[in-house]
Amino acid sequence: MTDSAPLLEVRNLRTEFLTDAGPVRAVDGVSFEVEAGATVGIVGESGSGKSVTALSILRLLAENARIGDGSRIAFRGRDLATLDEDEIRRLRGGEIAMIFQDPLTSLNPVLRISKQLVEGMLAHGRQSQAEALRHGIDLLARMGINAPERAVSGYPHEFSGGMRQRVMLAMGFANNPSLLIADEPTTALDVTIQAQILDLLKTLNREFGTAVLLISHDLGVIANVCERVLVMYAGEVVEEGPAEALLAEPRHPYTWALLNAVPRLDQEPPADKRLTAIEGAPPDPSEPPSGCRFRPRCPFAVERCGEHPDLLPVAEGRKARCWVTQAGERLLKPSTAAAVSAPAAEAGQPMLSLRNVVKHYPLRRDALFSPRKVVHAVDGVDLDIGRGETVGLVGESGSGKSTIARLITRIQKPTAGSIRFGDIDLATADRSVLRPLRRRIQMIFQDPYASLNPRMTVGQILSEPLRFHRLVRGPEEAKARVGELLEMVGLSARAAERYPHEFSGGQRQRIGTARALAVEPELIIADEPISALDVNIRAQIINLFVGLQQRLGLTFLFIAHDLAVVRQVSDRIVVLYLGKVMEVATARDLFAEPLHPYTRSLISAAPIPDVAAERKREHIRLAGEPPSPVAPPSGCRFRTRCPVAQGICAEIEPPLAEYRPGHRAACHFSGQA
Amino acid sequence: MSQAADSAAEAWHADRFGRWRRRFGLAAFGAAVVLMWIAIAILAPVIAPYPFEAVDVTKRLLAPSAQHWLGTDALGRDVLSRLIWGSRISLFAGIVVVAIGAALGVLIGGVAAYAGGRAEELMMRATDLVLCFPPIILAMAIAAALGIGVRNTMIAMLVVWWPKFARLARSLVLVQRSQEYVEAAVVMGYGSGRILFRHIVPNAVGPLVVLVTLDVGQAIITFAGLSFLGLGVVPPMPEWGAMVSEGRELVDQWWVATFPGLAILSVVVGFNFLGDGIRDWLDPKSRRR
Amino acid sequence: MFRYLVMRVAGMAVMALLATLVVFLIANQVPGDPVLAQLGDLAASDPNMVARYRARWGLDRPLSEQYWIFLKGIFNGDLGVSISTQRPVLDDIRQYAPATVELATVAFLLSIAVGIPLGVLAAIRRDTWIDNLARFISLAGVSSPTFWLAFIMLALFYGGLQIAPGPGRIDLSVISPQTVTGLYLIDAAIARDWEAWRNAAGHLVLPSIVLASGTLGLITRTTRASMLEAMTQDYVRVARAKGLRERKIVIGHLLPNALIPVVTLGGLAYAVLLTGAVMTETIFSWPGLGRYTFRSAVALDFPGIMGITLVVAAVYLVINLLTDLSYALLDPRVARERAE
Amino acid sequence: MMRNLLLRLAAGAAIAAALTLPAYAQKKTTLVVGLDISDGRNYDPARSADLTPPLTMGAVSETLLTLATNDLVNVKPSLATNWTLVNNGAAWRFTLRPGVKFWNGDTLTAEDVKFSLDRLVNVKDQPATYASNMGPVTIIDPMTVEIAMKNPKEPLLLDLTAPSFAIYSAKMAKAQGAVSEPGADQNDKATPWFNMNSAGTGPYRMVGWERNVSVTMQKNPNYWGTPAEFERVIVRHIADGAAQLLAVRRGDVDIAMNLSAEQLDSLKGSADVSVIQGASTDTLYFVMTSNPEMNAVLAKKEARQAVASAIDYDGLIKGLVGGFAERSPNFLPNGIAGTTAEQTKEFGWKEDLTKAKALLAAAGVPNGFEFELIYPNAAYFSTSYQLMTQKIQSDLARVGIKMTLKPMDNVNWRAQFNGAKSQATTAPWNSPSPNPYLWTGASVQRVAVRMGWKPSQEILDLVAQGAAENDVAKQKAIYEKYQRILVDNANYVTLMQPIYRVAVHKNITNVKLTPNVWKMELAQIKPAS
Repeated sequence: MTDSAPLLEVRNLRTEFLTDAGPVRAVDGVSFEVEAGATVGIVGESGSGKSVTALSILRLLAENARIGDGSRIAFRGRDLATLDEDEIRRLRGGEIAMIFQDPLTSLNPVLRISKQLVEGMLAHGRQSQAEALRHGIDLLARMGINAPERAVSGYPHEFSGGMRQRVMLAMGFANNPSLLIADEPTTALDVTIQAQILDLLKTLNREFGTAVLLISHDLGVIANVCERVLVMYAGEVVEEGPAEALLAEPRHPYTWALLNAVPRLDQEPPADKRLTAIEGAPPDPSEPPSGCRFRPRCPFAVERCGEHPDLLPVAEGRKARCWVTQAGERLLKPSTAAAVSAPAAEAGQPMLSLRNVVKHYPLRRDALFSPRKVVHAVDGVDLDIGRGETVGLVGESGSGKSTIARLITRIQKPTAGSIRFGDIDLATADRSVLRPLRRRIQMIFQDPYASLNPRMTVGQILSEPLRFHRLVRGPEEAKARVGELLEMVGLSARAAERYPHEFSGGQRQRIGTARALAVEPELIIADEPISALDVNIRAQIINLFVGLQQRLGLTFLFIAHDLAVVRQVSDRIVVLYLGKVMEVATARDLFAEPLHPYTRSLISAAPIPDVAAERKREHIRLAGEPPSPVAPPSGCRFRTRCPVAQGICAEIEPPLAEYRPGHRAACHFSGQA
Repeated sequence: MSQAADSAAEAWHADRFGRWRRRFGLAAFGAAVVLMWIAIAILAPVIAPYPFEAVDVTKRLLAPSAQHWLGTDALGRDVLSRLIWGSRISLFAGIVVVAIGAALGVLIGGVAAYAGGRAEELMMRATDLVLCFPPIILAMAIAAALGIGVRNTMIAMLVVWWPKFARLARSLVLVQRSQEYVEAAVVMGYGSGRILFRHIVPNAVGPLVVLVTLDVGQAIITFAGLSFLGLGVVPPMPEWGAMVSEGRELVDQWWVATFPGLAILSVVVGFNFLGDGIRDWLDPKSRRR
Repeated sequence: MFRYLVMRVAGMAVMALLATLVVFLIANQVPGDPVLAQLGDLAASDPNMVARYRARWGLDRPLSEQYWIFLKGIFNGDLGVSISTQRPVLDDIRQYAPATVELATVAFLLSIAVGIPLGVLAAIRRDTWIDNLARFISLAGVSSPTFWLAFIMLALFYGGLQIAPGPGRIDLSVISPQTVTGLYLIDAAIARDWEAWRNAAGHLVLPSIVLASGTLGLITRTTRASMLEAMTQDYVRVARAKGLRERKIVIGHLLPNALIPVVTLGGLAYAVLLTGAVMTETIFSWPGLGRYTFRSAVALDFPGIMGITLVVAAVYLVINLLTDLSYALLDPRVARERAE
Repeated sequence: MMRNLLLRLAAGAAIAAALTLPAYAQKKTTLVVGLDISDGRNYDPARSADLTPPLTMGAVSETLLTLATNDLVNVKPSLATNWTLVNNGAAWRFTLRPGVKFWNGDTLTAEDVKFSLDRLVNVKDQPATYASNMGPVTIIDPMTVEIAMKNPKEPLLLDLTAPSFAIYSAKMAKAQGAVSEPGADQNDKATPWFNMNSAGTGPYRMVGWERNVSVTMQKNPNYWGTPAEFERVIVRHIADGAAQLLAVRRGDVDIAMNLSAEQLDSLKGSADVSVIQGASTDTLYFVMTSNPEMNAVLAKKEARQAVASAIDYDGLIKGLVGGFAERSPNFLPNGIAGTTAEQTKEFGWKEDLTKAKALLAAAGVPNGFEFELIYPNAAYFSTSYQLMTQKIQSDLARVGIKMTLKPMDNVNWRAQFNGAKSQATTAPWNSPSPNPYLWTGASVQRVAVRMGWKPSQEILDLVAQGAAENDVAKQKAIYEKYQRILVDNANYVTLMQPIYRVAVHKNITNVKLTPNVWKMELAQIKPAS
């Protein structure tokens, strides 16, 4: 081991999976280094090979995976690829720790925290049981867990996601590793919690000197934490460089596309609301295209791209796998239409109007006489949607946003309140009244894999509503209409004969959209329609929605947890917290001057893929986690986490007051944070 | 590509048949056994060497020989012929009981789960009630009350059988009901019947098919068991369980009880392999990536 | 938690009573007459004798009253007197239950002791010979008709190879140990009569294997499936990333999770073993409840059948409850849900 | 191969050493009988009506009169040494054997006799029906009792040989709550004690019964006759014939009583175990209805006769029970009141298909007809009703008679048969004592009702005459006439009268079967020297 050698040096890593369809090469010749104490990020879409790369280092791959000969994973000079099982085991959790995406499933549900915390230390044999436990408690405290002595005797289900990820981090740091591999550590968390965990990661890196290898699909997260970045596409590193420079000026078209496909909180969305999306999807890893693997989707492709490029320096400390930039060309920013003021959707009567809508779910009684507990999912929400308008509904998990979607579509019946659609109150309408309205209100669902009936062909899925609502006469007309619909959402009419499972997530979301459009609705509720999709596909779907809305004059209620996305598509935005509306404003006003402390912290918590901008930005960090909707706090719901809360907040619930036309907020101290 | 990875990949390729065989070989074997028995049952009049009821006490309890491949029973009847004819009853009873039980269970359980509330509660309690009894005893009591015979025994089995399917159907429907495609159907305004039978049931059918297939085997065993205890069939109709019962005390004449038992075993193994195979095939988790 | 238990017990007690009602009604539908079954030909044709018998067993009263008498009896801890054995049903059950409990328990332990390790091994060594062996054993177990398997085992190991003792609980030449619990293994141990113990244990081998065959298969399959399920969970990878040995991962992480469904199944399996031993008991001349039930059913012995039904329902009740409790012990999530 | 498993088993007992126990080495002091005793519900002479308790009851207590092993007509002295008709033939006076002691040493007196017989009547349980002709019992002096008859024209003496008429110690019984006065059906509490003990004068005394496990007897040291040869007798419950076979081969039991014909056949050539046989008075008869509402064709005599002519009796006996059965001409079995197998050959039904076809034509159904036969799902003798009825079914099919089978459990079967709701069935008959009236009376009364048969005055008279006739030869002639009429009517067709066989280990000798209800002379068995 020499001081000059990097802590981790990966050379020509190839990892393949043996499948029935033949071997699939998930990682194909990846090389990089991690210096001691450094922070390195790997970014890419799903299937790019980033997670497999991370897992290959500790050889935690599935049984049917093989690391190819010639791959070298040198850690402090030892090649991990050739260590025997016992030696690599000693490194795991010792010198190299790893944490994973989903803290909910990463902890064993039936074992106490103490056991899970301590076993890693005991396995490396440096501490006695008692010492290990003490050390574990210290670590939990260090990771920001209150009352760690009590926490260790708990079970994982007693902790929230963010807390569990802190526990995971404590486990990772148990043996003072010199390298922490974090595989999408915040993807499953809400944005305010994500900010907390990223801060913690940075602090740990700084204070312990532990190198961090951060895997993420989110450029913002990477920008927030990492000094150096690798961009992966189709199993290869396509670009590598310092984070700041790379994000400011990408030298690979794929990086360029990634950056531009993401709406940015620090920039006004263009007037046409469209994002720069590249067409197509990543290649099938079992049959990578010849030449540059990005070529089929690359807007900058030239003739030479038919040859496979190498990863070569393009600037000081930067490498790219691109003939174009290696030749010194620059990748220009896409031209964007100048920001224009929000379209006036002032028109008098709103199309849909929710007043004091409440939804409580009773929990199962524990015993015959015990009081029924109630989840206050939606607790008195007012909401108006004007004709032709796109309203964004934003909030973290548990805010009640999906429930509102299901109340409007009457998948569920509200406990109280009214939902006026024209002259009819949807909240109390019975089945016969609802049936003709069904056609006019449609919904697009979150999970493209669950929202299409797997036993029906796409044609059946689309023609069933047509026939049911008697919108077509006879099968011929239905078939023609299905073809039209498919083309409208950017699919070929031939797709009608195939089954949903033959399509990718993005394509399925298009099919789901086509189904909603089939009955020619006036209002479409889109419940997190893009959250399950990759960055580029998101951009495609957003563009599809925007295009459809403009073409068909649809009214949209767009539900998402991602502020930037909501801002991109919405005219007005409603911010929800624990079943209550916190703030309502036009998209522009909300970002220009957020009134509610929650809105402000949401905005500040979302990471921006721009290191310089990120550095300059205000950072409000919310403490703790959202309370349980079973027992919401008295007074203002947000007060338990609010940086400006005072005595009054616990006693009096702030009304949703109008501060200027169309801008309302529910806070005693609006705009004062 | 390196040498070792190459050879590993090649080996993987070369063993494609091996993998198919490991995964589906047993299922194929099971299907073959089941089909064989179905063929035997259908062709019984053609392939049985003797009439199943041909009593000849001068030829009783003959050991297997060229004339009687599986020997003769206590009334001198050809065991092979009775075995062949017996396949009709066993297969018929097993398949029909399970088919009707499944249909009934799906109807009751599906509707109860979809309707929820009181209907569901009522159904669950009814199944609880049936599950309170030892199945064999309940079936015996009912069969005794109705009288001996294939139909009555099948009715008794149905009474014992449906709760299992009702509960399964209920849980499957509950799983499907919360799926987004069902919500989409609700939003489309489809009626409950359409949603339940056009959307939910087809998707819940997979696990049901597995259970149905595995259960045919169990139903055949149960029917044979009831026959063994003296319910089931009216003589001289041959039935495997009854044949085992007839041969049970004949320790020296092992062939009388052994072959019908092997017949039951083989057909049940067949159905089990088949069901397991279907399960593996339907369950993506048991497939390799 | 306590409330929950009380609720459960009360609910299931009602269920058990309802079950006796159902049985009572079914049994009364049968065209036979229990009195005629008990009386000889001469006595049966003497109307006085028949009337006396009816009166003695309360069969001359209306159905509702008969059932009411039965219910009243239950609350006094009296299940009535069996028509066919002419003894209190409770005494009969007390006499026959230990044999069944002993057999079922041994069979249950056997299926657990073999099934769980086999299932675990099969899951860890997937697609190897041991997986195939486990598959074979479980399928063969589930697929063999008990009555036939019992016959074959007896013929082969007792008759043919002579390595196993014959039917019954103990050799004819061995004096059975003094009854304390009625379980020969325990009674013999108490009496320090090791000869009787060995003998009784020997007699348990074949019937418990036969009885366990079905549940063994089920437990093996379930263990294997839930192990495979657990192996795909993220926490396994986490444990591996912590540097734990595979053995520790299997025992410390996989098993506690994989065993949860097995416990549910195990409880059910034990209940099935306790109540489903009719065939095995018949062929092995095992003086247990299964045979008693069978005979009561055949003889239309209403008090006997209803007593058994009640006991069986109670067994289900208790085992279900125990299963739930152990479930709660194994799975802290459940414990909390219930306790809150 | 599993062929002849059991034969090899006998030779290879040593292999099983680990789990078996050495056979008795010393001179045998315990006799072990293997028997299915699951039917036994009690061992109280006044209550027991089951099949197996008489074996025990016959060894632990005695009756006033008894029967020799093979003579079912002439009674022999037992506790009574002398008996004469008194009171114009309305009562029997018995002189008791002097010096008879109960096992506890008390001497037998007339009081014990009265107590025992009164209790039998007043407990009003099933055995009371056997005493239907027994009137009041009067003590004349300590060694003399008089038993009146309710109907002097009907016999009594043969009844007194049944184990239900056992004489036991009034003192011992009373101490256990026994009551002999009227009201005993409510007040008597002695049955539980009788289930575990005996109070008789027999060569053994009962010391325990564990239900479905065993009955244990001990030698009675005070026995008045030849003392018993064993210290202990254990009747071991073994339900399974196969298990009994193995046990007797190993010498674990000395006698195996429930072996099937096939199992007994496997003992041929065994050096250790021999098979002995004994006649019985049990019969199995085939019954057909005369009630046209049940079956219009069967109600015709010719049709019933056609059925009777189409049955292959020899095949049934040779094929299904290994030839170990005889056949009586009709309801009365061979051995009772002079009935013999020769009579069967002379005028009983024989297989004759030509005759059957002719009879069918005479009945107006030349192409045959259909009827339903019910039977209990149970074993009979060494075979089962199921096998026998299937055999008969195939026999009848030869002449075009289609007999459909309707199996049911025993309880249903009894209800159907006794309730006269069957077209045809097979039914067993056995009797608590060899009193011929127990057959003849039943045949024209309650069994006739079940078959919808109205007996002619002629046959009713014959039955009454036979019962009153004390001359053996005359009685025989009367009963022959009676049987001929029954044969012609063809309501009853005797199928077989089993010859029982048991396997006896060479450890013991002098095992004798008897056609009496107690089946075996337990007290006479001796250890082999």
